[in-house]
Amino acid sequence: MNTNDHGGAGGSAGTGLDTLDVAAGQDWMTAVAATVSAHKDELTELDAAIGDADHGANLQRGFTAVTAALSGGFEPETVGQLLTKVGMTLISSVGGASGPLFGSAFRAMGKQLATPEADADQLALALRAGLDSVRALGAAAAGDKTMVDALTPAVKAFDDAVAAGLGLVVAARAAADAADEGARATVPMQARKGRASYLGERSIGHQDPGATSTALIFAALAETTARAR
Amino acid sequence: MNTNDHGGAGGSAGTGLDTLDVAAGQDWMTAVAATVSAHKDELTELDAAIGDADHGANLQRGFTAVTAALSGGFEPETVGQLLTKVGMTLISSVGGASGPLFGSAFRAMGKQLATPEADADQLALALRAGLDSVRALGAAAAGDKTMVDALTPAVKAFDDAVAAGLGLVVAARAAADAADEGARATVPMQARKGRASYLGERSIGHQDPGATSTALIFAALAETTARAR
Amino acid sequence: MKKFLNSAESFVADSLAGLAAAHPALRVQAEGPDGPFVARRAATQPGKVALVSGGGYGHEPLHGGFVGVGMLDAACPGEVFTSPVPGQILAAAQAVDGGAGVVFVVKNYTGDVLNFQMAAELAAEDTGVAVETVLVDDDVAVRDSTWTAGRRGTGATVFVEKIAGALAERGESLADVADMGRRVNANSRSFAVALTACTTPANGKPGFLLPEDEMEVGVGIHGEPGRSREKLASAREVAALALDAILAEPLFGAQGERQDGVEVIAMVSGLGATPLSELYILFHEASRLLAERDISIVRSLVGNYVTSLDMAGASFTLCRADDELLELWDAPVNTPALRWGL
Amino acid sequence: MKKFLNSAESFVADSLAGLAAAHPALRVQAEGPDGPFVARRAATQPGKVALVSGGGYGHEPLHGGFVGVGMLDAACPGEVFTSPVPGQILAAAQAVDGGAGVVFVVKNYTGDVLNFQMAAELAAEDTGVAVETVLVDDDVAVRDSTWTAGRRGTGATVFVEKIAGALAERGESLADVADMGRRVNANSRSFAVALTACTTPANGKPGFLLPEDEMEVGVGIHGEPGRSREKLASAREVAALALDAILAEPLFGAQGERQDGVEVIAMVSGLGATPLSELYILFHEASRLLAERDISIVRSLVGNYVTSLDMAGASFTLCRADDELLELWDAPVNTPALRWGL
Ligand SMILES: Nc1ncnc2c1ncn2[C@@H]1O[C@H](COP(=O)(O)OP(=O)(O)O)[C@@H](O)[C@H]1O
Ligand SMILES: Nc1ncnc2c1ncn2[C@@H]1O[C@H](COP(=O)(O)OP(=O)(O)O)[C@@H](O)[C@H]1O
Ligand SMILES: [Mg+2]
Ligand SMILES: [Mg+2]
Ligand SMILES: [Mg+2]
Ligand SMILES: [Mg+2]
Repeated sequence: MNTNDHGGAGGSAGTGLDTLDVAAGQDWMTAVAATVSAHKDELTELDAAIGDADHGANLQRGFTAVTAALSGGFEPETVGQLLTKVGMTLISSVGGASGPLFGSAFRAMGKQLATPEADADQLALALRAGLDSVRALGAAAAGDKTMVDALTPAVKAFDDAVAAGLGLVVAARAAADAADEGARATVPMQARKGRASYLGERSIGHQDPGATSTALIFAALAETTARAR
Repeated sequence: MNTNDHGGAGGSAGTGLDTLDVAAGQDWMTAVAATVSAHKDELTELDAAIGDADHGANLQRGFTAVTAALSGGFEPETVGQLLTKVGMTLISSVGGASGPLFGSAFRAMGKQLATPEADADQLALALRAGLDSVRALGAAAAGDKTMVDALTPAVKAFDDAVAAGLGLVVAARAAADAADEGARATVPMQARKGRASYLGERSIGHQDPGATSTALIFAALAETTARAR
Repeated sequence: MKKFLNSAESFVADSLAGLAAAHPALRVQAEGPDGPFVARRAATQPGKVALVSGGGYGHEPLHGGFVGVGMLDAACPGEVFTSPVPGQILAAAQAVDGGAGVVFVVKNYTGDVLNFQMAAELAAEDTGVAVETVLVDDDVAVRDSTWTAGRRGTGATVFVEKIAGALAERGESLADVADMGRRVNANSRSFAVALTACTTPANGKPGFLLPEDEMEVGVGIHGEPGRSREKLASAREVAALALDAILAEPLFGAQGERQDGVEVIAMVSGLGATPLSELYILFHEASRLLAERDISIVRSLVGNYVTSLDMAGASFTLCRADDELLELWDAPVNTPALRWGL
Repeated sequence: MKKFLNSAESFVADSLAGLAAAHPALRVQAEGPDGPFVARRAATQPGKVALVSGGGYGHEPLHGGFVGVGMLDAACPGEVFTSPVPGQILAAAQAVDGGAGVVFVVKNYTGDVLNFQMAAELAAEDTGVAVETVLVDDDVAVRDSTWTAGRRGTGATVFVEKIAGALAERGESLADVADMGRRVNANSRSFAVALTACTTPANGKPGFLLPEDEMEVGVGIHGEPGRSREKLASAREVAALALDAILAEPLFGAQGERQDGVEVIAMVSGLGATPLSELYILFHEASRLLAERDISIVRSLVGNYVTSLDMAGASFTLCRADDELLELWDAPVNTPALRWGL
């Protein structure tokens, strides 16, 4: 599955966002909810092959809950409050492995962003914190065939782009591409974490569902930031 | 299914048996065991369509037991003893509806044949007694789509041939043909007795397994009597 | 055929050996002139009426799983879907008779009826064992008439065995225990729906083929097709279909009217391959529908009680209850498949 | 998809409603910020340690069917094959805490582990409820290593819940009840074989396709394929395969040697669509194989206890027993799926 089907959006630095404010953060979540719904069956099928066929339903349930939580009169003042709410909502609605993992990633990001408007540097730090929290919680290393294999290169690509002064739009695009590549790179891996690890060698040859949904989340970020407001 | 595939044996009055003695009775049972085994799957499939898919296995188990019972040092002095033994063995090994019904048919025949050698007239009476006992036990009338629909015309054809002085071979052949025709005539009937009755109208269009096996038993009798000793 | 077995021939014997290994309180008389049958290991209390049931194999836990204190004294399994033979039934009856006689609980199938009838005749002729027979015929999917084999016996068998078994345990007479069994049967009705056919070990393939979007309505427990084939429906519709058929019986009061005061014991039994999660969904729908008519479910069973090999499907059984039946229902029972109070 | 359901979305809620309707001694807290969870209707005796378990739905009767006197105090069902969420677990723990603390019985799956861990953290931070966690990881089909997610928790869960539950009922301390749970887990090993895949309501089609003549060996209870795919084998061979894997564990004594004096509680559980008749055949074979090694089965369960929706298959679980464990095993229990002495 090519998770980069984000429909246009070149990402040339000139047209998109320089920062992620609360409204853009909400747009990002709306985009995630949409792409997760659109890819629900594909995520489920990936999970059916090496897991328990619920990843699509899990994330759809989670981001539907997120959409509801963000729309119901909730008016966060900072991006951090927004993302913390996203994390809490995922934790309280998804279940499974991905609920706590994605949930704590968003919570960890939220903690870093006590600002109404996050610039690329702040986002880079936040993404790094998100990755760290997934690794701390799930204890997966790179190459274990989990979401970490999409998250790690995505965060690095974002970092590198920001360090090179390329700005949010390019960084987000680079992260999305790296996440997608990372997800596809899980195909030949033998799983060492999560349910797929039970299959031993039989996990080889399948793309990890959590890495795939991670790439969707980054694709949605790239799409959101690239869009002119 | 054409149950008349008795393999040759013209049945011209000259070549076969005039009477059924104990040895011929044993031959008959051997022939029944063989034809039931050969048609086991067909009987099962007929029973699968409107019953419970066990008629083939039931009769194979029963006539295997009969073969064993007749071979193990059992030396009946009369045809009656032989057929009574057959009936008892069927009752004690078949189960289901067909076990008691076929079993009591043979027992009732046995009661009539206290002779080492039964002629066609005696056999006619015995067959009639067999039919009566099936009807008494199972309470099925002609047209109810049961073994009675093969047994009734078979007994009548046997009777008629004997009354016309045509002898055992011709009578047995006539009975076999009538049984087969009776079995095939069950196809358009709606069952009123046995498991097939549960299907109501859906029992129409299928041949009754018990009528079919009844025809096999008569075919084996025709074959046995037609054979020159 | 996808089954755990060693051979079709040894299916019943191997399975009974497993029952024996798992339940030390039962003894399994092996196949042979006197078997097979399953009986309580402890001898029947002198003076206690014994209950003997049986039927073709493939309906587990019925009947072997209902042998034990408070329920059956013995069960006679036949081959798969084939009734037991008279000798086997007689042997079981003789083995468990405690001098007060034996009640045969017989599901109304020609084979079972004839074989138990012959066993009863043998008992009367050759032994001193007094026998009374209770026929179970609760399946309303079968259109009954005096000209046919009558309704099938299915789920009500569990109720008959439990309640008559409890009465026997109290030391009541042969006639009273049998009458109680008949009363429970008269108070009970069933209806079943199948999503797949079952496969007998001997046949090795499903008895019929059912498309992905169809179900068989009004099936029995021997793999035969039902009264009709219908489009697959929701759990709610399936429950409605079954309960409508059952509640059409005058036993449960005038149709369409609210039935204040009618109490039932309700069972939703899987047919073998339907998981408990789905049975609970059906039970939920059934309980809603009954509540709408003010019929109260006062006791219930949800699980695999009367099955049809590996058929996916479920049966619904209602038994109209009263205080006496409920007291007997609640009496202690200790069998592999039904146990409480002990 | 051939299932009795109203919709994939309402599968769990409808099924829990059925559980509630069928078992008046249980109360089902509906879905919402504090649910769903299943608890005993009666409040926890003050001073009694409470046991809370849970996990994805689809394993019925596990866990809701094991709530009741002598076993669990509450069970938290997640969506099908999806672990429950921390808030739900915390709500259950708070509801059943009797002041003596709560033992979480958690099957070792990343999702369950993380969600129960978060609930335990919340309990420590926000409430006065003391929590101890018992991880169940008995499935020897998973090659364990420090680098992986470890073995799965399957059949041993029933043993842990029963035996630790009995100890809790005696008023023992939180630490002791948790330790007992850990000891039972350490003493238990499982192995399962599937003949078909299962179908989740949300997915609507089988997780994998298995040819008529093949089986999946070493499967878990979430529809994932097993360690290997093999030619369909006889019941005897299947039992041998499973027991060889289990008995290779040093826990059951040196391999290949006769194990005089080793006593086990043995369970053969269906995975959902396998009929009891076949489970007994497997149990028969297992008991023969154990007898050959002089390992005695001193207690047993044969039936559907830990299932995987509508998967055809069976799991084998052995728990090495001693007098203390057996005494606790025999202690009274009254739950929908396990009941004796009450
Ligand atoms: N220990 C872990 N660390 C990081 N990610 C993990 C870990 N375990 C599982 N995952 C991720 O979670 C995904 C599965 O999520 P999901 O299907 O929603 O949960 P579950 O496995 O409980 O059914 C996997 O594809 C993998 O990417
Ligand atoms: N009441 C009856 N009278 C006569 N024959 C009957 C009656 N009921 C059933 N049968 C015969 O028995 C046959 C079925 O035998 P079998 O399959 O061996 O037993 P079961 O129906 O118990 O499985 C039917 O095809 C029918 O011919
Ligand atoms: Mg999953
Ligand atoms: Mg039949
Ligand atoms: Mg039969
Ligand atoms: Mg899951």
